[in-house]
Amino acid sequence: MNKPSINTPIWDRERSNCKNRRERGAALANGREVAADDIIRLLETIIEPGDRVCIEGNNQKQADFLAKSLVKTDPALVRDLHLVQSVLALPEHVDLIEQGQVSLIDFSFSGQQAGRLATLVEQGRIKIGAIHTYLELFGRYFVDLTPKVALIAAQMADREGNLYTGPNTEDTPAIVEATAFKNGIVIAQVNEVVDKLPRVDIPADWVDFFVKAPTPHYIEPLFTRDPAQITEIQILMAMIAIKGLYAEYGITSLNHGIGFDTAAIELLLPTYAAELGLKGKICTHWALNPHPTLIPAIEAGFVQSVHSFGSEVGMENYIAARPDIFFVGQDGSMRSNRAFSQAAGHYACDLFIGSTLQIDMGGNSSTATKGRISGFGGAPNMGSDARGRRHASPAWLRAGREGRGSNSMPRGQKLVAQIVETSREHMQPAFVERLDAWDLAESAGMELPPVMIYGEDLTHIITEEGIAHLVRCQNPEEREQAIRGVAGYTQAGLARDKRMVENLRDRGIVQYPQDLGIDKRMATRDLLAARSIRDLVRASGGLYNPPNHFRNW
Amino acid sequence: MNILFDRLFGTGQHHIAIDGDFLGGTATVGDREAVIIGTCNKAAINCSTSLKVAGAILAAVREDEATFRPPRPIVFLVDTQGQELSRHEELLGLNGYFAHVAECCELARCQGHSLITVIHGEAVSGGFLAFGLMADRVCALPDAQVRVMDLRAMAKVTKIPYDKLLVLAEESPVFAPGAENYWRMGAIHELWRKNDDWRRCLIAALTQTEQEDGRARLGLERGGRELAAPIAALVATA
Amino acid sequence: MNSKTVNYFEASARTRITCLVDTDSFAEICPPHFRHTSPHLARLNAPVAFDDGVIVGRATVAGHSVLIASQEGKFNGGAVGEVHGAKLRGLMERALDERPVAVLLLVDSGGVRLHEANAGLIAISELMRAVLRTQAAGIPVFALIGGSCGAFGGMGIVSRLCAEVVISEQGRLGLSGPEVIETVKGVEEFDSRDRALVWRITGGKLRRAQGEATHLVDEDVHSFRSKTAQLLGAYAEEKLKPAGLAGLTEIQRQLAERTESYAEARDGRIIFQVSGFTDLEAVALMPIDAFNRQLGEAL
Amino acid sequence: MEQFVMIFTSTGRLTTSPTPRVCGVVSSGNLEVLVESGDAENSCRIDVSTPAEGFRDIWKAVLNDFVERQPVGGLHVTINDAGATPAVVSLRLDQAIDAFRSERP
Repeated sequence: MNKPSINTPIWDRERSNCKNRRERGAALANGREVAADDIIRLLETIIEPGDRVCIEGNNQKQADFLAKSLVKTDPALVRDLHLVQSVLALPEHVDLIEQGQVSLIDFSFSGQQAGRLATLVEQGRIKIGAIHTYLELFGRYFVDLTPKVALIAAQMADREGNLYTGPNTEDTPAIVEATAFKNGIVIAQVNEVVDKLPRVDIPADWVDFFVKAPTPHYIEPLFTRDPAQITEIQILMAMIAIKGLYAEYGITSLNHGIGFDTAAIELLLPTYAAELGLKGKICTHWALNPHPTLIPAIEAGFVQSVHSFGSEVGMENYIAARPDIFFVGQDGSMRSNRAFSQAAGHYACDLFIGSTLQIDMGGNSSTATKGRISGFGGAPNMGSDARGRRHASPAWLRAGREGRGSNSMPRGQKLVAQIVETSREHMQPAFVERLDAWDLAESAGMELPPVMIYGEDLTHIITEEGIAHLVRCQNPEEREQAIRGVAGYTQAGLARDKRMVENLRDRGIVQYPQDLGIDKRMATRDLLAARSIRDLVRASGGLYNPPNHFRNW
Repeated sequence: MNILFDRLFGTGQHHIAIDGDFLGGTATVGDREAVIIGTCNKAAINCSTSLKVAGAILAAVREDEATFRPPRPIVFLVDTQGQELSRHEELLGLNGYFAHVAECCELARCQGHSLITVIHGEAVSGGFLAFGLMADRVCALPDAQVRVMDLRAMAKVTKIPYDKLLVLAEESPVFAPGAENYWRMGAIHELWRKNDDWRRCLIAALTQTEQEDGRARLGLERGGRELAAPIAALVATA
Repeated sequence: MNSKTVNYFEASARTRITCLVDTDSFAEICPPHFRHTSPHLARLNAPVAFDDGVIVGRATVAGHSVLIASQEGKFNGGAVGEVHGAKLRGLMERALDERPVAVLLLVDSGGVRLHEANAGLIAISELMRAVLRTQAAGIPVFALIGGSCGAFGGMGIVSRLCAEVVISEQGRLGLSGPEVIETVKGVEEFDSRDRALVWRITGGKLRRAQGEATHLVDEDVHSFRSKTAQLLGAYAEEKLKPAGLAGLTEIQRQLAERTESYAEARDGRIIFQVSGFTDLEAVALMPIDAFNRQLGEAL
Repeated sequence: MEQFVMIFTSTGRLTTSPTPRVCGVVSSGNLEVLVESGDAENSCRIDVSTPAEGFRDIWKAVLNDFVERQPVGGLHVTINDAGATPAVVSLRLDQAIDAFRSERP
């Protein structure tokens, strides 16, 4: 054989680099375990300038100890980082930018930090690669945004470094899979180190180091909505949704967005929907976090299956006791997975329904406001037609017939609904001629106005005024008038063409409560299957253990 | 404190023991012995202070009842920053202790004791309610600071701009701190000046105590509280 | 309205009265169309209410005559201002003439209304004296506590002056709210977001176990009504007697004992423990009748 | 606070002439509505006090629909608003009329 020439390509440069890092880190570790006091040094030792880093920041679970530790590293050593993570939730994530250690970010959602982030962008102190949807970002983990270092959170590790993520698995599998198999380093913070795990969620082979954090990782009870705060208007909208949309299309598989509007629907299933004889006919299969407000519907036998993106604080015992409904391991705790549940929501659900801040006359909706860069997480995937879908269902086929006409190739369509009160407090309108997203795009120098759901994907709007079946409209003019027709007393609503809206009503495209046989006076809180968190606890037979700040007893 | 006691009661005319923030004893007011109960050092009133105050009132009532002498006047010397803010005190039920003090005041009043309050420092919200405001007659020394909340804190809570509050405070006595405001509203009967003879003032005040609660009427007369009296009367008699 | 299904915590001040009293027996004094609103709120450009957040009137409960006042916790936190306070005090004075079996105070208040703080503080002081005077005349005042604002600040003191304190488990009774303590003393002193802790410090069950509340009832208005009716029956039979020197001396002893026994206590768990509850985690979810039984209260 | 009065022509009349009624509570996002007999038989006077300034045209549209929907001739309606949405305003107005119509609150 020939001698290796200097031109012989080297195929394991990255692997060697990774091996080097691992060896450097091993000096600070005992096996895979690192002491909490050594974690800052470990990060300084392993991370190299310019690295792509993921600090596991989910919707709920946060690798908060590792994030705090990263903030304390020497900026001379740990710098020019490129953050690639779904949620910028913690102040520390933004501290890293302010300290100049991070120069580029790619993410999905920023929530609480949206204001600070917008300021930093305007000051030119950070570059945003893109604001993705969850699936989109996970996809790029496996294409061009693979993390070099992933800092993740799990509930427990055993001595070997196997991890138990517990009910809140969320993003962990997607992050680790991309990092561990592409020459990256995975560092996990855990709440406990035990001899034997309840189950292995992430095998030790995929984990380089783990550290027992001084305090358990933070989990935000993001999906808990106190029924006490649900208003009569939200109940009316829920009645319209159930009768005008769920019953009309026979929707069995669905996803609900976060919020009181959808919580109201969940709480009306065992009462209003049951009275309409809809049990077993609607809302049987869900891609949904374990919403506490779904408990009464589950107990009433409405629900057959729920797969979850993440868990919800306090629902652990309830879920464990309902393995026929939730995805539960042999150990008794739930297994969630954001990537799979997002895929399920996109491809396997007939309906997405969620709330928004603004809808324009083209049906584009957005929660973006000037001065806040927040992103939309999973809503754009949930709230868009799955063009790759090839399995049929009655609801999907019906929407397809209505939306695409009967002459074309038979094809279905995803039902995408926005449910929103026409105005917020102090007369702030939800229906606008121009989304604030345009201003935000301008001020932050974004290429696209941040739109959560595009008008072309939106099939229905539900307000307290009624329901607009946009999917049934023949042309853009009709769509616009249908939207104005349910926009109530907003300027956009007052500008409607009354005759045209009446015509749409005659054709069942716009339906007001009376057109649906709904008596508005019935919309009282008496219809709620639970009127307080306490009621939810009762409905769960004492299995639901709400977070302390939701209690009032 | 002795300087204050001397000015209020005359040199050598008082036997008042100071126990931390609490003070108690007797003093001569005019030709009579009076029971002196009070707080100092801007006391944050807690359960144990309340018990000391209530205990001293009950002791005075008991003593006078046992000795068949005419009920002595009780002088409250008030200096409090308000109730003590603490989880422990709340757990014990500080409001219940305050209510107990108020009941003891009412008992003393019913037994014929005159109750006089002299504010010698601060008189703030709950601490003031506990016993200072339970007296028949309330007098304030020149430096007395009387309030529920200062305007900056109020601006924060009510979300009304501080500057606006400052302007409105000129027009109305109902929310801004100040003994003068409480005088106009009838809750402070007398404002004593620096050069007044406080001993004489106290003696005179003692002759003017009344059992009926006349504060709303006084607030109406002084123009600081124009609705309390007529509305209460309307509800009472309509 | 069916008082069995109306939740006391959730109900408005008006609904509480409607469900508590005998049908059609309520006659409001100073009704909304009299428009006795707060000029002080108006001056500060804040919304006003026709009844200034408190409804007063006369009614019967199970046939017993009562005067009744109901604070609206959703209007400015049920806080007491000049007009609001004057209505409450006027009602106490009216009781001296009218001599109902009792005066019912449906308390739902954070205390003094900051927009008219001085007027509110004085009004509460006047109310304290008026309650004591009414009770001295043999007419008991009942505090009913189960609204979202609980009974705090001056209204916490007023409540404890009342001959009976009827509370639900959602009810709270105290002086300084947890948020105030947290703001001034820090989250380590009192984490106001830890609602379970808040209720273990000031909540209905704790106050009942401690004796600060005389009765613990379920959260529906009907339970408040039946307990009130029962108490009215008792007071109609046997008049309220003032505590007097002996009574107050005994209370002084009890309170001193509490201060001593719980000198270090910062969590209501210890009080539940002393009251004989063994499973301290279960106390919060324990049904009311079981809880009352544990305290040895005959139903 | 913005205050204004609107007077609408309305010939519809309630058959009973009962006592004044109040509906709703002045809490954030809510309002109270007082309904009582007014001075003029064929008109309805509506007094509004609201913290949301500059939305008079929206109020007018909401109240106009209310007057068209309900027999409010001869009534005087007074509103203390605390930032309610048009939907809540309409709902409370209807509830107040219902309460005014019935014998009991």
